[in-house]
Amino acid sequence: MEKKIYLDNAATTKTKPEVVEAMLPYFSELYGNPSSVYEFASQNKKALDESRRTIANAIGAESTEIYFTGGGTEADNWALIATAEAYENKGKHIITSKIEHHAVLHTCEYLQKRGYEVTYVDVDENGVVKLDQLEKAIRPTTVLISIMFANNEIGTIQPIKEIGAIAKKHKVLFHTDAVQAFGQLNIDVDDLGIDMLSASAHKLNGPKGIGFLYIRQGIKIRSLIHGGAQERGRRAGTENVPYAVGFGKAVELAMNSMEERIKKETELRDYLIKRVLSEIPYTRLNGHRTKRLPNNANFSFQFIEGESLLIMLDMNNICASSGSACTSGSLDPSHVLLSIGLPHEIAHGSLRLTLSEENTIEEIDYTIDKIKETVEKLRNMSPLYEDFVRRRY
Amino acid sequence: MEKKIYLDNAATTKTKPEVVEAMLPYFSELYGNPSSVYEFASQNKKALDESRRTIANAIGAESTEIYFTGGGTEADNWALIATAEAYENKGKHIITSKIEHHAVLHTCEYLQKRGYEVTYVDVDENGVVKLDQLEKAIRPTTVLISIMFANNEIGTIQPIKEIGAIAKKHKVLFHTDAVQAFGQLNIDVDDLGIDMLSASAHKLNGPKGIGFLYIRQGIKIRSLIHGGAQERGRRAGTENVPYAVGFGKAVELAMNSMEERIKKETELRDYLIKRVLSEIPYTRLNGHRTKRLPNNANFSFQFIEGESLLIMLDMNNICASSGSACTSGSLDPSHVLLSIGLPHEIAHGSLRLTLSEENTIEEIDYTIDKIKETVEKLRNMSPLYEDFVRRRY
Amino acid sequence: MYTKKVMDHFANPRNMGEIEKPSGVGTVGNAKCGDIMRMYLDIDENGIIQDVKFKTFGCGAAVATSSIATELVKGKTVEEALKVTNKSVVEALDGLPPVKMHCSLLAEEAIHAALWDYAERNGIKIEGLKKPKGDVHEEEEEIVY
Amino acid sequence: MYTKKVMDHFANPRNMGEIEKPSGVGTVGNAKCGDIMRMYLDIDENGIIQDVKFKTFGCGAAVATSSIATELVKGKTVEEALKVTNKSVVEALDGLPPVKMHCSLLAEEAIHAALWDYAERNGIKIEGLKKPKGDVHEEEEEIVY
Ligand SMILES: Cc1ncc(COP(=O)(O)O)c(C=O)c1O
Ligand SMILES: Cc1ncc(COP(=O)(O)O)c(C=O)c1O
Repeated sequence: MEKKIYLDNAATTKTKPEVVEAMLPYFSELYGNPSSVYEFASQNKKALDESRRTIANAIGAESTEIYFTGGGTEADNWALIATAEAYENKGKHIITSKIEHHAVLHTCEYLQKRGYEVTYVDVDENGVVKLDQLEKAIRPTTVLISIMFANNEIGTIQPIKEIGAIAKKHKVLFHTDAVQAFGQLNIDVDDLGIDMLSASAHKLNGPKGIGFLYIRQGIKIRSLIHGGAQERGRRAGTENVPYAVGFGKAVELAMNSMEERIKKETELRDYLIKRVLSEIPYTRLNGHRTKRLPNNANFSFQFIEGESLLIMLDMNNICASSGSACTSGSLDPSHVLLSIGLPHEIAHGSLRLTLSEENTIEEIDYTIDKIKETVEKLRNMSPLYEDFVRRRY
Repeated sequence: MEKKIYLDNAATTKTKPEVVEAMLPYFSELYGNPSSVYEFASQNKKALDESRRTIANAIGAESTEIYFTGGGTEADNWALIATAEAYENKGKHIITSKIEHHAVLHTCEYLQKRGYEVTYVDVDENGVVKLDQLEKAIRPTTVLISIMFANNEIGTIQPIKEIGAIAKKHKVLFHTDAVQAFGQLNIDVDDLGIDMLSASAHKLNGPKGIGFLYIRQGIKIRSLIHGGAQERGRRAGTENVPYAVGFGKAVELAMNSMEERIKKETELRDYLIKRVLSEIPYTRLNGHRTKRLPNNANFSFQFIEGESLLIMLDMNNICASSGSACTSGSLDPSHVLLSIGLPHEIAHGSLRLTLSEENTIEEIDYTIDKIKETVEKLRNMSPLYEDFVRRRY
Repeated sequence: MYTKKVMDHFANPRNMGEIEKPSGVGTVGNAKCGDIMRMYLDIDENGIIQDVKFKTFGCGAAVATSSIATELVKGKTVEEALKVTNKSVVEALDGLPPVKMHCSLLAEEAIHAALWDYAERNGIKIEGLKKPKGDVHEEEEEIVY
Repeated sequence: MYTKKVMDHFANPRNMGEIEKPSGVGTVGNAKCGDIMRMYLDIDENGIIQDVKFKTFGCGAAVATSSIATELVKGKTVEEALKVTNKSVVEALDGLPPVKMHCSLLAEEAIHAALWDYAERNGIKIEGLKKPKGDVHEEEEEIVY
């Protein structure tokens, strides 16, 4: 195909033209600082708050509970570090899972260096957090449970409501990294018992570099970024008005199209999974078969290595990923794939395809054909496959 | 005047149309995640690095020493917190000044709560840091001196080169918050002995919500925001490619026009200062008469209160400020004005006008007329003025 | 940030000025907080407030609350004037931003202070009225230009 | 990320395959690191490498370094082949990204391992050649689909 086929929507998405349109007036026309007293700038404060309301509505929160950040990573860092610091008197123990995004895992490691204790709960072979282990891990000194809503690599959706109930029962705060889930799944923070939630605009056709942290009314966490009194005194720094407006627009669009999108993407995804598993031998699907993000498919092709596969797909104008974008280039195989029990050489041969509503069945068919070709080519080149074939005969 | 007169360029600036133009392709066309392996995304990595090079050149640094952040505030927080944490073994003492931006001061307070010690050095009546006091404050446990390049309220430029020399002499790291100076003044980090420098795009006609921290090669500070391996592993989070490109463009434009701009703004500023001081009695100029930002004028009008003045100017379509935008709405008078020795009621009556190259002499004349009218009106309304007049006769 | 009413009273303050020979004057607030209000009352022999003027050093809300307060007490008896609370001031202005609520309190206090002065001058006691807090001038600072 | 040369050797690998009856075979690397290279050598009685083939499990750089390494040793004597270092491999590819440098080392090791195998089979000693590190198969893991 001449045209690029973009199948890496979990890494980032296209900023929708409508979103760009909504942002544009706030660059060169309505450029005032929302904290200024004059009328010219107060329009921006209004725009900011309207966007905040749209976002709050999308998760069943109050708009005073939504705090804009510089992205999903900052929101995760904030939730973990500020909670740890604010509730030190209760204890210094945090519970999370082994398959969190690095934004959570590396923040936990940072906190461990500062004397906090962290328990990393296991997941089963489908990537679902082990609830019994989670509940048993709770101590009198536990201040926070942080479990992601849905995994960015294998797409598995966690039993958030159950985790919320466990947290409530033991009077522990519950944070969820919903960067992959927000805009893709229905979320109601009250229904699910979520106390804090991170999200990022660029995963739902908004711009890169803005996110938010939902903080339930009454939670007394401090700031991560200190300075001016922006965001009700909790997140300092001149507000990114254009992106906040764009984020609001993206959320509005995402909420309006969600039902239809879930239906379309799930169908495409299931078609893709079915063809790949039935047509390419020695292949497995990673993540839960049904409890997975509507747009996520993640495969392991035995005997081949992921980067080679990606480059060959790229030569055919197919954009895909072998895991999370931010660790590609590193030599370690995905901690997520290792956590669900894959051995190293299988973990190295994984491919993540994440759809958008714009993908067509033709694109998927073409992609599957190219994957088949490439996997065969790479297996012919693979000493592991050679050994496997020899052993078989 | 029908047209708005914008005289609050220290609060924020208009994002230049050329900057918006430069950013636009990176929203809906070249939207890939720079960390992805495919060709489509690697273009974005190139764009990011080109912008980094432009910025590095502007301060005489290497592009590997520039790290993008979510704004000036984050850069300040990073420099202070990460340095404190990284050099704990040497000591836990930091030196700063009493007139820093809240991004520095509140971060220092945060560090104090965590057991670090901070010395806040005094400034003289012009807002210049007292160098002898600064040098005397250095202890064997001092790890960092953080002094702003130029003050955001009163515009005073600090003796950065002298401070750099003192820091070097005592083997202490030197960070400067150059958010107000970058793009307005010539800066060479080697010449000035700067080890770390914060800047923010929206102060120089770039977008709000992106900044950078310059970190001299060899300084071993950790991350403030933990997660993915972006920004050479030091600042996690999907890169804000459009804004990084826009920041680069803004810097390019600012550097090209700097000389001319300084000349034009200085002339306008001096004209403004001269007319206001000679035509409005009981008025003082805050900040150093000559060692000040080319675009900054800051006055105190005795017997009147700043917000009233601002609102009346706003009614005349003049956008101005009484101090830093992020604390307006608070009841405390500016810590900067108190630090240069102003009594409270004078500190409350201050007005900051910060020019851009787009301001005209007509706008300035109109503004001065309106200030005169308004000050007179408010003085007639002021019980303090009434008492003053009574006492005089 | 401000309601239309506030902006109107700020831009066109009612009863701004002094009364040459007032029945009572009260000044409240201090420069440290950034707000000083002074109320002049002209009260006739029947205890009716015939005229009222104010002067205010302060923000937009301070000016507007002073202005509306003068309207609320003008023509009233001393007893009626005492019932003008910060709440009635806020209501009459269609609300104030949370950070500005103290201005309405100051307006209430200014009326009370002027009434106290009136009572003292005339050696009478007004039921329910307390002595106002210290005057601003005690805290004033000096500055050389 | 990769040079044109690397991309060319990745897309069109030279000498990919097996040799039926090789004079020596060497396999290096392991699945944990994500790279495994196997080199087949066909060496004639004069010690000249008549043919060479490779198989590689690994990233683009791993494939390209294997491919170029086969070109560099083909037609050479055993002694000349020993002089093909990781440096010459990197140079021949016009460079490699820093994180991929280990691939060129692996290519050097793969040649050495195949030469060691050749020496062992023929009971000869090649000057300057060390025993290669443990084979991949020791570390292989099992998985059930
Ligand atoms: C001196 C100074 N430092 C830091 C900042 C914070 O920058 P930002 O608003 O981009 O976070 C500002 C302006 O807001 C400033 O003037
Ligand atoms: C699950 C998850 N958490 C956090 C992040 C970080 O978000 P951002 O890149 O906006 O900082 C991502 C994606 O990058 C993610 O997938």
